[in-house]
Amino acid sequence: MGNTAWVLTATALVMLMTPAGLALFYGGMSRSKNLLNTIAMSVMGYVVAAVVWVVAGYTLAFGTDIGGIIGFDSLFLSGIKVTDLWATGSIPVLLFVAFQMTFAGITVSLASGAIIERLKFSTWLVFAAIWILAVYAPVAHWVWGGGFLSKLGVLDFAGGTVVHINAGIAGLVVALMLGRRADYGKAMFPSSVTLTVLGASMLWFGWFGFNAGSELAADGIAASAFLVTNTAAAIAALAWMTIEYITYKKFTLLGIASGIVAGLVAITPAAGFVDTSASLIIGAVAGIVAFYGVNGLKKALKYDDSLDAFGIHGVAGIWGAIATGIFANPEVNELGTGLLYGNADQVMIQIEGIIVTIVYTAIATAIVFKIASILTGGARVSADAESQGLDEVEHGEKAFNLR
Amino acid sequence: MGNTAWVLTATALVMLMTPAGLALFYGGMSRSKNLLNTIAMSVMGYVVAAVVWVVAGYTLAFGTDIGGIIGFDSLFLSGIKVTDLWATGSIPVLLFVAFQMTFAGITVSLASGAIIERLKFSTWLVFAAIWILAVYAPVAHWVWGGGFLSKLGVLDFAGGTVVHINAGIAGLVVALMLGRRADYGKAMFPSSVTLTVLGASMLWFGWFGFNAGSELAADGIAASAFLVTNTAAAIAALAWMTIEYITYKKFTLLGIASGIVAGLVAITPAAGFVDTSASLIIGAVAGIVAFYGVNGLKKALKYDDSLDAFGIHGVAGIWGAIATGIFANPEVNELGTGLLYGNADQVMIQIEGIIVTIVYTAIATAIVFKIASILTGGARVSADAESQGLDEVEHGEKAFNLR
Amino acid sequence: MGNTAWVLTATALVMLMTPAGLALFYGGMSRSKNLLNTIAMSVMGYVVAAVVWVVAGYTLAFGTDIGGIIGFDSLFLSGIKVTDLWATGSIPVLLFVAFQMTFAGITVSLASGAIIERLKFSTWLVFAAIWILAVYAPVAHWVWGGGFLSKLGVLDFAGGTVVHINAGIAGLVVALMLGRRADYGKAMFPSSVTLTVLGASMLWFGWFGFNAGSELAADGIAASAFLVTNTAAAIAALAWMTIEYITYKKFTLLGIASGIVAGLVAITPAAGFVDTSASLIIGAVAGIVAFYGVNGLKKALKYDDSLDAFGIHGVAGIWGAIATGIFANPEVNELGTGLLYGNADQVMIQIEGIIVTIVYTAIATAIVFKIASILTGGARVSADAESQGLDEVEHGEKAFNLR
Amino acid sequence: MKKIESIIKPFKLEDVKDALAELDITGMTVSEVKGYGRQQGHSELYRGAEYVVDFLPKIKIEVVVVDELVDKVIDVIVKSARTGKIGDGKIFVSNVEKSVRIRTGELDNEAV
Amino acid sequence: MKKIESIIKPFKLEDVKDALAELDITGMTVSEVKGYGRQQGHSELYRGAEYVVDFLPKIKIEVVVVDELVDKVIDVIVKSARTGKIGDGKIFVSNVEKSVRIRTGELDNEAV
Amino acid sequence: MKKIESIIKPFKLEDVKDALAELDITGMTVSEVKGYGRQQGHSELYRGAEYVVDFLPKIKIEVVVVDELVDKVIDVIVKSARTGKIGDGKIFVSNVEKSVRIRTGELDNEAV
Ligand SMILES: Nc1ncnc2c1ncn2[C@@H]1O[C@H](COP(=O)(O)OP(=O)(O)O)[C@@H](O)[C@H]1O
Ligand SMILES: Nc1ncnc2c1ncn2[C@@H]1O[C@H](COP(=O)(O)OP(=O)(O)O)[C@@H](O)[C@H]1O
Ligand SMILES: Nc1ncnc2c1ncn2[C@@H]1O[C@H](COP(=O)(O)OP(=O)(O)O)[C@@H](O)[C@H]1O
Repeated sequence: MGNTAWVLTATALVMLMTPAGLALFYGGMSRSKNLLNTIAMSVMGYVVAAVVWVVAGYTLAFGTDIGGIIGFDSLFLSGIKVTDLWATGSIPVLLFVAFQMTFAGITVSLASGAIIERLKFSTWLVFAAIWILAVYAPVAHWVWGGGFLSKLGVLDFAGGTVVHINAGIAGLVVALMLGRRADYGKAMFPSSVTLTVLGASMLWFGWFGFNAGSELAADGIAASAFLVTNTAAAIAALAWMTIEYITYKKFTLLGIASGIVAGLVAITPAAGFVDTSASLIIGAVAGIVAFYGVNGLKKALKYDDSLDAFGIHGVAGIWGAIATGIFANPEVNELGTGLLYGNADQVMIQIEGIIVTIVYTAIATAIVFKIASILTGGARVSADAESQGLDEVEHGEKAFNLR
Repeated sequence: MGNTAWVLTATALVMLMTPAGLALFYGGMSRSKNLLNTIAMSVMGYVVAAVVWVVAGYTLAFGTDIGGIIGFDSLFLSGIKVTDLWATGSIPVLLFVAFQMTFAGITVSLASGAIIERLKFSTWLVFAAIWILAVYAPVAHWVWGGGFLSKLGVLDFAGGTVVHINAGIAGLVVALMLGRRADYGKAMFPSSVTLTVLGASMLWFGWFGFNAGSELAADGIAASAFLVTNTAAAIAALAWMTIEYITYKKFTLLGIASGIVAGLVAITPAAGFVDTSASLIIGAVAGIVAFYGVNGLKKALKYDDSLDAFGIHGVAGIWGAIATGIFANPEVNELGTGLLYGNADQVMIQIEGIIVTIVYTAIATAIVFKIASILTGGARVSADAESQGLDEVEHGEKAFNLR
Repeated sequence: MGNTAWVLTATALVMLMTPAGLALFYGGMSRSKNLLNTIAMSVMGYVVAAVVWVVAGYTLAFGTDIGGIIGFDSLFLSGIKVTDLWATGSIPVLLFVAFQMTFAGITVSLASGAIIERLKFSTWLVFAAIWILAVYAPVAHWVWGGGFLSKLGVLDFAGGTVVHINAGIAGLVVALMLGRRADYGKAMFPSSVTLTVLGASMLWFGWFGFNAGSELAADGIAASAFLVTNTAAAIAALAWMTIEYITYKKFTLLGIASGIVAGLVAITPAAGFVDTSASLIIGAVAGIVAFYGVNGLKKALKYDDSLDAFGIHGVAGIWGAIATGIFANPEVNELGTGLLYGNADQVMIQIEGIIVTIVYTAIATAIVFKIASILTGGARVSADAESQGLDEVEHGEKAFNLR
Repeated sequence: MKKIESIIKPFKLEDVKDALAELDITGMTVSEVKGYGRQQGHSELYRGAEYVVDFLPKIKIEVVVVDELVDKVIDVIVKSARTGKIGDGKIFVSNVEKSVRIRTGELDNEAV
Repeated sequence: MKKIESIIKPFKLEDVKDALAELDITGMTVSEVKGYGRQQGHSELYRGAEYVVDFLPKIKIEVVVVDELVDKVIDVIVKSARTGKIGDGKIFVSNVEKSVRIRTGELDNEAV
Repeated sequence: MKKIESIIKPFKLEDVKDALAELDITGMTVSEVKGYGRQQGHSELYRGAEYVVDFLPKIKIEVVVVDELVDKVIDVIVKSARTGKIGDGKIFVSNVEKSVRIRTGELDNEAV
């Protein structure tokens, strides 16, 4: 009952992350003429996932394993009783369904950050629906649903691979297929850094549900996951802020918010496995590598990952997955032993997991996006629409009408 | 203890719905010159309810039953000990008091949506205080406090009748008594769809406390209520968005936000009684009927239910109450059996509950509003004040002062 | 497990208070050219505290007591196991660490309200780090960590002395040292009362975690603390609004929001000790004294406590600490008996606690601020920077770029 | 050509625009301004201090017309913008020496 | 001196500014305005009603120059602001009798 | 009548308004504009790129006065708006042919 109480709460917290936290974090970074469209991608990513998940997504990810590749029991959750319990944590299975739904929802919405300000909204809706089934559900199955990566021993406490690498790669692939925005390279000021910071704070809040909730129990490991989540986010913000200050002599709020998120991403796979000291290192490195992911990599390669879905989630997610292999401390959680505690293999296993995910996600996302694009008569809005802004063209609305 | 943990959380979640979620949802839809006034109605609706509830509201609703009509034990909660437990869920009675307070608070605030931009603030304060005691408390008593509707067998898991129909009808009645805004029919653009969407997301978040918290326990039924709440909200958003797209060729965020709320309203009475598949139907229908409630009914009858308190909460609330009679599945919760499971009477009982509530609320609200109006020297602001905006006239403030 | 579930939740709630609730509450009151800077002080106050706390703050506050003055076990939380339990509530020690961290974070951030729009950001960062160790940790130790004030019998359920008086005095001292803003006395309109009200609502929401979480258990006392928190906030809002209406004939939202916060502050030390009726008195008085703290005291003495950190937190905090000594009801909680229940000494003990805190905080804060000021080459920005606004000068960003 | 610049109350914009449209005026440019005049500003409260805000929101309409239309346009604006209460605003007329339509390069009377 | 007032499409501002800078124009003043003209406004939806918004966002650039520069400046603005689509905007020229640089008190041609 | 248009630094608005009020100027119209001039813009950061923002916030004050007052008004504005630092702004004077007070229909000198 205590476990159920906590996971009910955690599910609500994770839910808030997408249509509120991420929507504001991303929305505030878009230009004001695309603010609502950017928010709409997060909101509807969650909405589409919520429906698709109960229809088929859950059973593909967590149904009875078929050859390590996919799961299946039945559509529409039929057969699950109110009294059924999930083995871990003995929480109601229906609660596990809801908890996992919120992860699917945020993952697809995270990817939207790479492709804002130029994608047709209808394409997004179709893409999101298919992607949950064809990309998210299998990867979740491999790592968490008893699939082959879990058998291999990949450690992913709360979704470094399943959520962040997955979303980062998907975003990057779609950004490359969709091409750059017409104004790429020009000054495109964020509509509201205020909203972005508020979004980041709400993400941080929700992330306690994400990471400490993934224990599915209200116990010491959940408490430890909670604390390291907080610590990693904080030190990553400090790290990003410091390195940016050294580079540009300003303490940008966008940098602080981005650092927070980078730290949260990196600690995600490690949350239930590492101790506080490790979290300080994981977070600090996350702030730095993501800073270069955004400031170096993207500039060098000139793709238009508009809000750095890959630069932050992909890059810090990869670092976090590897770091889990290094720092996993069996005194924290006997299920994970990393390099530092004598298990050198774990790092290689983690890397395998990363590579498998990258390869599969990249290919499958490309196919899904192509299909979505064909089904909706082309994925990109017209040049005129892009210049007018998608709020007006796609939604017929304005973000703010202040006197 | 697990139950108490969950209901503590749920109470906090429901509290957030009113001064944050609803305040932004409604505030964002008002014109910028009335943004603060609209927010103030939600905030002070909650504040007034919080005080009135502990003084007398709670005991009227949940005190010892007097003839099925009203309850009473004592004022100021005197006599309730810290160690007293409420039978359902064995949670502290004081926690039950707090949980129920948040329901009273949101109900009166919901009604404010029908009457914004023209009501005197002093009238609102007086109206809210009396309405909680004279309308909300009795209806809550009838359905949840052991009154005659509960004896009749009306099913209302989390407040379809007590909260949404009640608020929708109250709003409609006051809107009719108060008359239309001077600019009725002209273009009145929402100050910020951004804030409205944020508000809707926070409402969704809080609604998990509302619906899953109403089980008063951290168990399988709470988990089921949580999941169907999520599903109904999502599919209602899709339904509203789709039908609006077909009609106007735009995916409005206001439509998406409204659909979310309509789905949440409709699933409220059914939450602990129905399964996932039923929630998909309940939500989808809710999105459609509320769309017509807002786009058809209101236009046809030409009342000025400014933010559609009746169009959404009234209409979707009635649908939800009936749907509970249709879809209540005894495998989910043995306390409710609907038409589809062989209990044809339940629908009629639900309709009786709806009619009783509508009739009582309409009459009693009219009287309460008349009294409030007299006590404050007339309910409507002057034409000049209406044109200047209530933020300046009533509050002496501006919502935003951005460079 | 139920206790752990609740304290996990409570910790998340308190966390939200600082980088979201307080950041918006304060940010909305600053001028738009300093909106981001004001937010950044809250966000980074929390961030710095999160790191400093696990490194050394926790052990200074809650490590093994050394002569009633300070605690110490070890740096970096080393030695705390995942399975270790904290005696009260039997929650994991690591969870207690996290819960207490959120208190440190909000305390230092609260102080920032006194000194916005003129402080160098680097000074703030350094100040925050040292202040947590040199001021917050000792005071927390004295009252909650087994130090001499707790031995004396000072009652402080959730932080009236440790958090609010402490922050209020620190803010006042730094405001005096830093001097007034150049525009002091001129009209300086808040950038967004909307954001301030949203922030106040989020603070209220989080405060349930603050006050009811401080019980460290999901029991009747937590429920009671929850309810009185709600009641005190509501009646304080009504009190402030009413007295302001009488004075100025306007119902300001800023007044309502300030009243809410004043009520929450005053009930904080009393939350687990008093009954509902007492909470109505404590809240109502809080609204009134804080109104005069802001409207009378500050005007009379002409210091520039910009957002009234002292006027609200200091003044209402002192009232709350005394009120705890008056109203503590042994039927609510056997650990506290106040004047009204025959223990006249308690009021004197409370006053001793207040005086000790004021004296120590004032002196130590002055020293810490002087050090921070020297380390960063002066604490105050240039007159030009102050006139241009700190968002541009310190952060190179704008809060809003709306078309 | 003359430029007719009118400062009016914000809520009168629609009326003035409609009235001008009836005159077949097909172009105008509008901006949000703040006016200081005989009409007294309102006061705003901030944390227990009351500040008079001298400047009131107004709308400026600029319309350039051929000389013959000037009197008619003034007349129409005065009628449609008047409430009779203080603060209704002013109209100022000045000379325009040259007009160009950017799209076509058309000049002067062709371009207004 | 003449004041050249141009109403242009917002996304053309950078181009026009750069083009003027090449002419060694070192000062200009820009404001956000709303234009009503032949170019039709878009419609916005609100709760199931569709409202046509007649006014479109435009940018007004004001630049005061010595008489000799007028034609050149007009030419440059027309070239850099033109898209060829309706709504490109207009240029109006009027006479300025006096200019003062506040900082130095310099007058007229020295001050533009 | 003449229109005196001044571009000034935003934080000088109150001073200029007060100075004009002392001259018994009872009307003026103010707008927020962006200025491009010798004063260099600041730079803003966005995700690791630094963009120079050429346009600085300025305030435009328009006041129409009878001819006799022009020099006095200019004088007062220059004095009250000057900081001596670059970017203080400019004043431009132009002719106004006609004024109308909308409320009363009063004309010209009666109407300013
Ligand atoms: N001399 C002036 N120069 C520029 N604008 C003026 C002048 N006089 C008035 N205005 C504008 O006209 C508006 C209305 O003027 P006001 O004196 O308030 O009312 P009324 O015109 O009805 O007497 C002012 O708010 C201001 O914007
Ligand atoms: N007579 C006029 N007076 C003032 N502004 C005008 C006038 N005519 C046009 N404008 C401005 O020029 C803009 C463009 O004009 P429009 O008729 O839409 O396109 P075009 O100039 O390409 O024919 C309008 O939006 C308006 O701001
Ligand atoms: N020729 C001009 N036409 C229109 N506005 C101008 C002109 N020159 C300057 N301005 C305005 O005056 C402001 C101040 O000019 P600037 O050159 O920066 O400083 P200063 O006037 O002190 O030399 C500019 O930002 C611009 O708004």
